[in-house]
Amino acid sequence: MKLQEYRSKEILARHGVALLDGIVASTPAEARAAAERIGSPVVVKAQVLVGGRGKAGGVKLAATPAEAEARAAEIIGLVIKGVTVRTLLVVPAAEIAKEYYLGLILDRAAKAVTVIASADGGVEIEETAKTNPGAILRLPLHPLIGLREHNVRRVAFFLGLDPEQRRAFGPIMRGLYAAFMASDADLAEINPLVTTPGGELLALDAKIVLDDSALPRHPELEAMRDLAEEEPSEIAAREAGINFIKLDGNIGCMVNGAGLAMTTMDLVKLAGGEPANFLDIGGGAKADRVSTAFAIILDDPRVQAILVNIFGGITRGDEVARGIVEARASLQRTVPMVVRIVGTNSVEAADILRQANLITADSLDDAAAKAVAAALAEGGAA
Amino acid sequence: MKLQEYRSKEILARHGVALLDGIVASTPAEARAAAERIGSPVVVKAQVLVGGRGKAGGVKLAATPAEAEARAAEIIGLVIKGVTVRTLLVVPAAEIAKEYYLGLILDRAAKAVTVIASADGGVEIEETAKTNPGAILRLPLHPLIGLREHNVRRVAFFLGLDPEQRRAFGPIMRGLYAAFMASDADLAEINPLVTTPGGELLALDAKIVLDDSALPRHPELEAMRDLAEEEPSEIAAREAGINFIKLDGNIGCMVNGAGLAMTTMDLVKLAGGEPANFLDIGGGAKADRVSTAFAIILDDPRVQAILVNIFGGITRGDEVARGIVEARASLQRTVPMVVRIVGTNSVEAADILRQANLITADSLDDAAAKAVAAALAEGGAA
Amino acid sequence: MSILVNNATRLLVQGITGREGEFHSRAMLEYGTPIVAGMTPGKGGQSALDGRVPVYDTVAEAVEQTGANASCIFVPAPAAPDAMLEAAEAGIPLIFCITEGIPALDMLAVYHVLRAKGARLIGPNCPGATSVSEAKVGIIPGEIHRRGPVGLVSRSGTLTYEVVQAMTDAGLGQTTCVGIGGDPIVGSNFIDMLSMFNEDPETEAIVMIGEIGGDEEERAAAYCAREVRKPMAAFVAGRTAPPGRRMGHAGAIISGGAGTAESKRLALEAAGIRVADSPSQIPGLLRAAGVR
Amino acid sequence: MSILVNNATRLLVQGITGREGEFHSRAMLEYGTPIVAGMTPGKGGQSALDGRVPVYDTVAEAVEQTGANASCIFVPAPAAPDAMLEAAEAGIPLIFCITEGIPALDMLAVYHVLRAKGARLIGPNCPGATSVSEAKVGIIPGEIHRRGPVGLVSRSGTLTYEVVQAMTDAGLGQTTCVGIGGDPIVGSNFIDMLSMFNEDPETEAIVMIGEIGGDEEERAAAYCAREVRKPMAAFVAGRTAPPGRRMGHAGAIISGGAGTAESKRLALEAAGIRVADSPSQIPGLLRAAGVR
Repeated sequence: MKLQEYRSKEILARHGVALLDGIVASTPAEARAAAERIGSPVVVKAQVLVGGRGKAGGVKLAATPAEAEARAAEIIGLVIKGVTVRTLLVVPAAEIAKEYYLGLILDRAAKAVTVIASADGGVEIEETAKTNPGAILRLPLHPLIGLREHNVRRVAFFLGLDPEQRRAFGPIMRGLYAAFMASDADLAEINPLVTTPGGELLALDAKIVLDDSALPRHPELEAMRDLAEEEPSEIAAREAGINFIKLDGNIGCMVNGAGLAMTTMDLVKLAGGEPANFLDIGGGAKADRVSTAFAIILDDPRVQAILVNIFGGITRGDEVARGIVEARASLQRTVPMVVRIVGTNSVEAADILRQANLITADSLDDAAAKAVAAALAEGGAA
Repeated sequence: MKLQEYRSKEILARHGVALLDGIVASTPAEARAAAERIGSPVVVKAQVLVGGRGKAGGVKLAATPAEAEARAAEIIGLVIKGVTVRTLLVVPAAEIAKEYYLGLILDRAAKAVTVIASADGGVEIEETAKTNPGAILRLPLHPLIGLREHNVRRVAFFLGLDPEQRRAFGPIMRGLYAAFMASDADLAEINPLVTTPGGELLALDAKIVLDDSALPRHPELEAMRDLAEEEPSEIAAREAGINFIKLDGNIGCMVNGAGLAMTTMDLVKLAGGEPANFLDIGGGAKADRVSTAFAIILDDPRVQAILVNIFGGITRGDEVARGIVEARASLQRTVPMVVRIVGTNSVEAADILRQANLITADSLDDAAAKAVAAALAEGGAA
Repeated sequence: MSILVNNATRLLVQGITGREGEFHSRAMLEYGTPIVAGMTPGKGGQSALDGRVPVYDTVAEAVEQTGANASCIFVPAPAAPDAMLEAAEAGIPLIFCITEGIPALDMLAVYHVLRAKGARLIGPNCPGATSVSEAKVGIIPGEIHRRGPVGLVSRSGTLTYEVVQAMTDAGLGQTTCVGIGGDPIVGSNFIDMLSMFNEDPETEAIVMIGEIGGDEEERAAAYCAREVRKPMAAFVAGRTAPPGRRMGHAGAIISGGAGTAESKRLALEAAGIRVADSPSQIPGLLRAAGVR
Repeated sequence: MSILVNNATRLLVQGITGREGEFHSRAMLEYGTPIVAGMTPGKGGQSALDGRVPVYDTVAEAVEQTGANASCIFVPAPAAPDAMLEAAEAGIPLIFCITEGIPALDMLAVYHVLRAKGARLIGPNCPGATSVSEAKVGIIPGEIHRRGPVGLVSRSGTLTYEVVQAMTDAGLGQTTCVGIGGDPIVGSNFIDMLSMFNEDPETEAIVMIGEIGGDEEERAAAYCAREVRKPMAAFVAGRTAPPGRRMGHAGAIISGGAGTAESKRLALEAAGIRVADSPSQIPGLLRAAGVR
């Protein structure tokens, strides 16, 4: 789960990272009031989870409170990569002498929390990795004893900080690490970390991405989720414990298991169709969860057919079949459904499906082809 | 450094270990007042760092405040293994259903913090180790990830606790571990840990021994040192940064290096003498430290000769020689001194010593023999 | 022969008295897996599965009493890291963790502690392994298998079953089928399993099922090009997955243009491995590579 | 031949610009030890010892620039654990830590991390090692040595010098003399060093200097009885030490009746090792055992 800049900064500040206190605003008037409280000049920043805010006009300098109000009016409502700006962060404008990048990632190859640092800050680190890989330090930390002073020094020297800045860097590096560990992050980055002409070291922008698997033990972080920026259907799915991602096609997919769900999408595409979603109903899926899954899939008006692919293992096929039949009975809208159930209790499942007159399929290839055909027919019919 | 029972309990309580709050008293009247506040019956316990308090009459039950006062009067001033009782701990008397032993040690062989547990509590664990070794669980904890829930469960099941007691045991085991780690202990033990007839789990007595090397980073623990129970000369030595232990002989020893200091004592004994002390002046010893060392040695009136044995390495021999001569000049009492200096700058050292008319020696055996002879002569002269 | 588990396996099930633990333990027993012990703290002294399996309070006791040499973990995510540590601490050399949803930072510590102990971990968030007709550990349905010459390793659960079923239907049996799990941090990777299959005399061909995210498939491809001389076939799930989204498995995410199905397919093909467009093509690719 | 250090050693000194670090580095250089780098954070780019040794900010940089393959640490106790970790992290395979007064819990972590990295640690609270006429690392005075056939291992500092001097005076030279340190947790124990001496062709006899506390001497005695066929002599300090008191070295304490000099002497003698009453007897014992 990605956190907005202002949330990420809130967490970093709590762990002692030096940054400029900002004020959140959701109207031009609030932005003006914020600029007045801060004392001009300020920067008005769109709070969206997509990248490229700056280029899209979502980050603007304002010399006066009136200007802050005007800039806020321009930014609120702006659509950046499909996301409408609703929230702003107003921060004091900092004079920048030099920009750095400082991040921590959960490095699956190194099996470690790894520091990524670069003296080329302000640009995306992936960009620096392409144009100037030598400018990046990747420093895996010891997985059991964590960040140590020699690691901190190594990064500070790599960044070429002077003695004064090195002293200021310690609390920032340690704070970033503490924030990462305490919030079970996948990524925590400060970009840019800047030095001011006065030599001060400040985190100007921050981003934290949390490990979804750890969210259950961090209700205070779960509460920071920005629902306004998510698909309503994805929110509903998450609440039902369903892994669901909305896509652009016309064939809804309901599958048990993430790998098989991806494969089902791939085969729909191979059969000439377009998947409307990724959906993994998870292990031990019960009738009510299946019912919710259908409702979520059909909430998308583009969906013209549904492919259900269940390979029993943890999941019992008869329960799924019963759920499908029940769920279908209660749906407001129906589309053709191709159902394939294999494995545990699949014989009972097939009986149930047949009795309910659903399209069945033996193989996954067959199911995909039948779903594509059904969607075409439904599309023609519609 | 050993902590008194009441200090140890203070630390354990801070880490969530369940125990009965006690009150420290240093007069019979205070003990009476404590018993009144607690509500009788109470146990009055001598606070001394030596073992065997109970057998020596240092722990007594009192049914009423008046009795507490009487028992306190008996215990205060009692001499237990050479230590005079000055402080008491008055605690509520607990009804005991069963006694357990629970300890943590820094286990040098396993290179781990190790849990020691036994369902035979109340006696010294060394005793149980001899009489019933099967009754002891030794469980080394992982040195990098520490105490884990499965360790806690393992100990609880080993002790045969019932489900209710197992729940209560978690905070005690975790608290003991947290206290051990937070205070850099060498040993932290609860003996006995008891269950009451009501099924409650309580730490009835506690002992913490701290790692001396870690004391510099724990000023709050250093402040718990019980100076009243230490040799004044050992206190003075510690303040001067000198490793000093008082013994019963008549030949004072001043040596650089712990191993050589022990060897020097051994050779004094081998030569027919008795060492009066262990003294390691440490590396890089300066004149003023040498001077202090002499004063400490000579504070013991039994000392009749001093053997100085310095093998240069970190320590510069000429500095030591100069320190010896200076120190000797300022001493209130002098005894014959046999001085052997070898190694770094030993030639200059020898010059200085000869000029000051000290007894010199080539070998350590020779030095020990001369010191024993000098002490005999001094003893005859005195 | 086979890899990981066989007739000599003496299995302990941690969490045997839970709903999933009991359900799948029953299936394992029915398959013929020698389950020698169960473990649920506080249920020591009882027995599970109609009295067929003794239950212990601690893994240490279970190992001492039964000589268990492998463990299968069904405990919930919050307790699973501790369960893995307990198994390793008690000296169990082979640990399967079926549990999904374990935080990555927890797994980081567990991974390194188990590795230092010399314990092999399969999973977490994995379906387990079946050495066909010998032993099945985990949740893979037993009836989809048929004994034969192909070793299979996969990051998925049900996708694995899909491929196994396709092979069995085509008359191509398996030595061992193992799912290594879909999390970012898993105990064993493709290369670990590939090298075991490579050294197993009975395994004549190997199937590898990958998916988007990370670069394990690319590394495995490089390893295969260097070390493996047995016929291979592969499949990679997620060609239609959008970048930046986590596709169910915590590990299945395309980030910064890396970890795509296309990159993995290319790496595998460059290593001379045939890559199927659909699981159903796997048997054909194996036959074409000369597997009988 | 010799053990641990020799002409091929490329030494880094951590804390080279401190008082002790500089003093002893000078002595090491004068002895002929190849010191290739110094390290003091914030002094990178400067040089030490009259311009003879370049100084770096980090161990990683020092290793990269100079190929240092051993390190000697002179930094104060609060920073010493970090210094050892930094050296190991940078890939240095042999680390000497002279610093005394390091808290035992710090050392516990360092010990296990270094071990897992495969780095050999000597110390802390040790005098270092001298491979006579080749290299000396640490604080042992160089002039007490003479090249010859005896390897020496000790838990002490100055007591080691005492024994070495006695041997040199008696015309018995040394291959390598090493002090493993007097703390409860040290990186290498007697057995580690004894096995190296046992395999070193030039070392014909071994002297072992123990002291009260722990049971390393007893373990070493058992090892010697089993593995070592070279003549040996030993000394154990602390026969007159009272129980329960820490005799200077954090490790030198007799607790619960264990760790006495007598117990160690008996164990060594039971292993067929002659134990001296005084350091001065060591050369005679070696001669009696046939060492020339």
